[in-house]
Amino acid sequence: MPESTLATFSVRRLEIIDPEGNADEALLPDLSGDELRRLYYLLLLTRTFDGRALALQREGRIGTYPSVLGQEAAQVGSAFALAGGEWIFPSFREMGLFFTLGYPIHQLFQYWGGDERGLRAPDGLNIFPVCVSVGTHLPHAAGTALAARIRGERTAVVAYFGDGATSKGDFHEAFNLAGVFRLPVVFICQNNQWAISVPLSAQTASRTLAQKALAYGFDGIQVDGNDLLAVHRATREALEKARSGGGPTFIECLTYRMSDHTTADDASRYRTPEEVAAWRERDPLLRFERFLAKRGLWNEDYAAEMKGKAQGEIDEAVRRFEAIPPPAPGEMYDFVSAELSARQRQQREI
Amino acid sequence: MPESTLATFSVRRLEIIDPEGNADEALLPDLSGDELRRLYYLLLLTRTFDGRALALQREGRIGTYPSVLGQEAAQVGSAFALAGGEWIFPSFREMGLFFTLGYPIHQLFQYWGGDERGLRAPDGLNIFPVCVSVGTHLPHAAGTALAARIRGERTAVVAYFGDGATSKGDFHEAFNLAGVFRLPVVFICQNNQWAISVPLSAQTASRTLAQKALAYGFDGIQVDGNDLLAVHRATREALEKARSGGGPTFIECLTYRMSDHTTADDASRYRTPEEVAAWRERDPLLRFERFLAKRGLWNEDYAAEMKGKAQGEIDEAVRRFEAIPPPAPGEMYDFVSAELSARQRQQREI
Amino acid sequence: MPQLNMVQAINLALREEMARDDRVVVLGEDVGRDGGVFRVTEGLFEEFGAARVIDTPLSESAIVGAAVGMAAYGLRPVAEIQFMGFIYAAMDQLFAHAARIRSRSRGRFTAPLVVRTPYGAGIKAPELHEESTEAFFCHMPGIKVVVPSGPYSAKGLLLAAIRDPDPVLFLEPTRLYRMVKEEVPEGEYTLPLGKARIVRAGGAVTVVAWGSMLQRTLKAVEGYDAEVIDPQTLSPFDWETLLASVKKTGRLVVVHEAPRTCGLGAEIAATAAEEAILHLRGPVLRVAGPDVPVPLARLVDHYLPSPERIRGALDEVLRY
Amino acid sequence: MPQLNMVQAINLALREEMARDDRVVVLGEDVGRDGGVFRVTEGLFEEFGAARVIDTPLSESAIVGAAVGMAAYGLRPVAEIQFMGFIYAAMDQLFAHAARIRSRSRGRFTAPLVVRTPYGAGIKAPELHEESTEAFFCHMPGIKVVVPSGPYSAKGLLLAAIRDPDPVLFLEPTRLYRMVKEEVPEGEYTLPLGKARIVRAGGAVTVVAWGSMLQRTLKAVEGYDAEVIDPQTLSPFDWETLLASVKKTGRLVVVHEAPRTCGLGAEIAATAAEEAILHLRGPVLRVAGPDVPVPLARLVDHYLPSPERIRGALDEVLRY
Ligand SMILES: Cc1ncc(C[n+]2csc(CCOP(=O)(O)OP(=O)(O)O)c2C)c(N)n1
Ligand SMILES: Cc1ncc(C[n+]2csc(CCOP(=O)(O)OP(=O)(O)O)c2C)c(N)n1
Ligand SMILES: [Mg+2]
Ligand SMILES: [Mg+2]
Repeated sequence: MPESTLATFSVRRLEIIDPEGNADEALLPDLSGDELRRLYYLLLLTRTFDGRALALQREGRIGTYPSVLGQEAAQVGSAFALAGGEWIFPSFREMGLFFTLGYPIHQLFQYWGGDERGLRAPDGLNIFPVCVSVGTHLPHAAGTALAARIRGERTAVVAYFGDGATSKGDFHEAFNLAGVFRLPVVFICQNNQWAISVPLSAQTASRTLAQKALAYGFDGIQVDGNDLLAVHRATREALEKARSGGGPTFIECLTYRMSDHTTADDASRYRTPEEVAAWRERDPLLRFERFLAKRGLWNEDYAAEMKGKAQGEIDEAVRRFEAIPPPAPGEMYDFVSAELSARQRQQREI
Repeated sequence: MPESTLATFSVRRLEIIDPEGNADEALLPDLSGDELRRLYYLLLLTRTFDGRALALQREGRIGTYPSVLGQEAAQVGSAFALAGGEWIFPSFREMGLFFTLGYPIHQLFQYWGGDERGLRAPDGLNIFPVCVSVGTHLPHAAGTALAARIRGERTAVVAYFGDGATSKGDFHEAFNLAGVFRLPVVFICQNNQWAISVPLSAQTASRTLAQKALAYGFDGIQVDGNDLLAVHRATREALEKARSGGGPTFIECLTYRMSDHTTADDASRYRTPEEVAAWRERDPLLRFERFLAKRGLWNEDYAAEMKGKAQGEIDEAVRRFEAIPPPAPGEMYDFVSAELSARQRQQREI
Repeated sequence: MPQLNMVQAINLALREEMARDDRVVVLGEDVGRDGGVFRVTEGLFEEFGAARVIDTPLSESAIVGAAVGMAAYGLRPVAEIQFMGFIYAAMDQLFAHAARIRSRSRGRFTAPLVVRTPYGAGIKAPELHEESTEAFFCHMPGIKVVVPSGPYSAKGLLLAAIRDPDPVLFLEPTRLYRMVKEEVPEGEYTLPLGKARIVRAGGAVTVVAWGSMLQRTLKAVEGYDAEVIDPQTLSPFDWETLLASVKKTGRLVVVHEAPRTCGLGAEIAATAAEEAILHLRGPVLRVAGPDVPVPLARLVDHYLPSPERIRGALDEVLRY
Repeated sequence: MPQLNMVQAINLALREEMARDDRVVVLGEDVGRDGGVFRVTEGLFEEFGAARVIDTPLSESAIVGAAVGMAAYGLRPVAEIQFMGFIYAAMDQLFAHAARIRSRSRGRFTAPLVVRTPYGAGIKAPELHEESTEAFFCHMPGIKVVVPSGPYSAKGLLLAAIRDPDPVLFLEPTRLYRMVKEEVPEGEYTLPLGKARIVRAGGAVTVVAWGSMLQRTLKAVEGYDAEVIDPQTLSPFDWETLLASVKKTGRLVVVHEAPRTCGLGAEIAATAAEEAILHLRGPVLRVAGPDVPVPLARLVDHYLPSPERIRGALDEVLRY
């Protein structure tokens, strides 16, 4: 057979809640009413934080800030699947992830306020610091998973990143490593279709991002990233597979960055208001509300109550953030190394 | 449709001559008897050079040398498809490519003898110098193709590399660039199944290398790399596609490194004699001889004559190589920059 | 003559050079429709089109690597790395390839390319947005390193860099982007690479500073009999100008924001200690960043050499 | 005590440390079944198995990046980069991550890892196989740089490097791998990082050299009243030992094979010019590689500092 087909592949897509809030019952993850309401609250919390952070930035009380508007479901839905004990590698636009994990909210304000002390994760929570250098944290995720394997521990590893990150060499090297060693990593890409001003079509000619996993010998799946339950289900399955030795999974959450890239950006320079408006229709929070409403778990009063609660929690975090005394100049020497050199000690004294 | 198949893909494989030398006539490239005999001679020349280089290395007359034994068909077959005018980016194990292009043979001895002057390509032949840093030349190929596009020139670009190179970040970034801009590049991988001591299965979990192209939105094809005509046909088609705006192609030539990695290596440390013996059966030169014989283009006498001729050409190249006066110490300053700095000029004078 | 800030001056240089020479192309992340995150390439996409103002995928190594291929082919690529902290991924392409292709090919292929990148601290940005690791690149034979210190020199030096037959790393002091305006002539003028500029003449001490530290140094030296040198090109360095000044003043202070150890200040001090020691009356002092990663906004003012520290060094060296 | 060459000494150190501490793992290209292209990891795969002696794909950035993750998780990875010329692809991981994770996470995560790599010229190998760019890494706060100059120190320093709580770049002078044998004790001993060694006492001139240049320097100084210092750790440098010697001898010569400009010699000379100038009787001289890419075999002997050039510098500085 001189010309033959060597191999065929396909890429799946998962959706559970449609834009009207109707769910595919067969695919519904097994979540209680309380859990569903908790998820709703986490979406609200994330959105409330986001709005407040934008306001604080405008007032000069924090620095440049990357809004997560529109991506809350991808973050909260996936993070809610974590069982605890995982090692987590965020990029820089995952506030919803941090909240779902119980990361102290005031520390995020602190970090975006230009104080690195905000990045010290609470003991017991293995989340790496925000990684600004796009995609470069992915090898850490692979290495950590390899370490867990070597130690014979069933730790799973989760890494978050954007569509832009898929173009980096480190994405490739990390995915390849994960494939070769069948590592327990769940790679979660929030494909928000933009990397600053670069649209997905200029980032890659690949039809989907999910299919990139084929190059590394493991599965990729695309989920509707504005469908919290689809994200959740896919993450949970990928985590189970990881823990049971099934190797890595790549989950592409197709979503949309509804805001500017950061407060330093003006997205109207490079995309149309129509495009943004179309995606506002597909707001993941709205969709989840419709879904909850259909199940009798949501009404306007309840929403108002929860919004108030989220507001209160964020207010409190802002108060705590603003009460933190500024770092002392000497603190920039702390943690450079376990022990300072004689020269560094001398520099600190000046 | 909550769970759906988004996309399906397949990877093709091409073979034309079978191990006994029988050809699939429908797929035979359109090559004259003279051309086929020229191809045979180029295979012989490459193999003769290779043997001589190994001998010279043992005698200390050149330095470390990477044998091409077993990969001649992949190199000669692809290079013979070049029309002239292409830009070519070799890695370090492509002697057959250089000979097919008419690169002065003594210069290759010179280069492997530790004299960088051997890397100056003749004017008019756009072949980049040997690239030892694995995979890092692929972005140059993409950039050159982009430049040709910008200039509105129909130049095609060809890049050679090994299976090991597919793990490098630069492979990924270059492939992605080629995909996004639909660049006229033919990426030719000699998958000789080893990267020094690392077998393909430890290099990637991907079933084929060819399928890696799917991640970048263009076609990958696997060819039998020991089948000169399959390689030739695939390269010719890819070049035509490149020139006519069809974008990049990735050709995986499945072959085998019959020798040690280099003269500094001892492959018996990490692979079995049985494996090597099995591949010796599939020797590309042997296969091409059988094919030619079936077409009445080859017999033992002809082979002896051609071997003698190749021997003579290589002898002559060795003579030329050894007659080259050693570089003057000052030559290490030449070509660092168009103009030396005052400090460099001073250093050269000492 | 128009009063321009540095962003505008660089933009003007690019626009004029692209109009003059159709081999000049711009590539990088967000340099196209967006006009660059600092607006340095604003309007170029509209004027020269997508073929010459190229938004690339997010791939620093490929940006530089592609520029090597483009330059070898005959173009004059001007690549942007969005912040200096992301250039480390392209070190291999810069050092193993851009800096060496002329040498490896024995002159057959060359890399007349420019890599522009915002550099330096004090803009209240996240990690890796405030790096100043110029010393790495000054240790790479085959590549030039240029730092303008104002709008006028930015334009003249950039034009020279684009026309240079070899790769040039062009470091743009981010803090200065919009800080000062200067008269910047339209039309072409180049400032020669490898030539320092004596910004202020003086007799008692030579002070060398570049980028955003030059401004600060000029303020700090007020009232001192200090000669201030702006190297403009960090590699190759203009040793002639430096040594002539040091031989005259007998004292040398170097100011830079990069961490002290193995910063470019070391090379400057070492060269003085090697070639002008008999003229030195006192120690060669370096006022530099400490040996720590650049801290975030809340501490960065304590990281950067302050005017007080610069004056402290002057006072100390003037004691001899 | 066994007489070992440096390859054997490093191998012994790895083997002993892996036996002592099951957190120690080795990773890199060809480090497993093949035992490394220089046989430095020979036998480890057989002894400790594929889980702890890991052949990686050909991905330098991921090798270092994975080591960061492994170290943070609690292992003590010893990563090999096959030649120093391939470490440039991992600069980003080394500098933006390994060197900073302690700082970025405010001490919550650390990177106790070692990156070993053969370095230095004179082994008649292809391009990028003979680099000596130690100065890059000495300019990176948060990472240590160690260079052994013989089998004995190789073992003691490597053990210290593996046990160090922070990342260490361990540069192995390839030319010395099999050049000399020394008595290397079995069982554990460590040489402290950050401590130089006075290899030869003397009164008239201080000479600093490391790696394969140390051997050459020791031969060159025969007949001179020279004090020779082997820094052993290049970063952090043992300034105390250096300055004490310079203050005693009043003269300083630095020998290194890296290109002169912005090499580590610059930092050493600058520190002397800053902190010991009043004790210096003459110029601080650097005998270094020229500012060119390392040439291939036919010219490399002209690239490396020769004994004659070292003696020339001694003669010159002793004139003062
Ligand atoms: C390596 C690197 N290059 C460039 C940048 C500048 N930059 C910050 S975010 C960004 C786009 C990232 O896009 P994506 O990965 O899709 O994430 P998103 O911003 O959409 O969340 C760029 C180019 C960076 N932070 N890191
Ligand atoms: C970036 C880089 N890392 C490591 C090496 C050392 N090295 C030389 S060849 C080689 C294996 C290359 O394998 P492959 O790409 O399959 O090419 P092959 O040798 O089989 O022709 C390695 C690891 C190198 N030259 N470049
Ligand atoms: Mg994005
Ligand atoms: Mg191979």
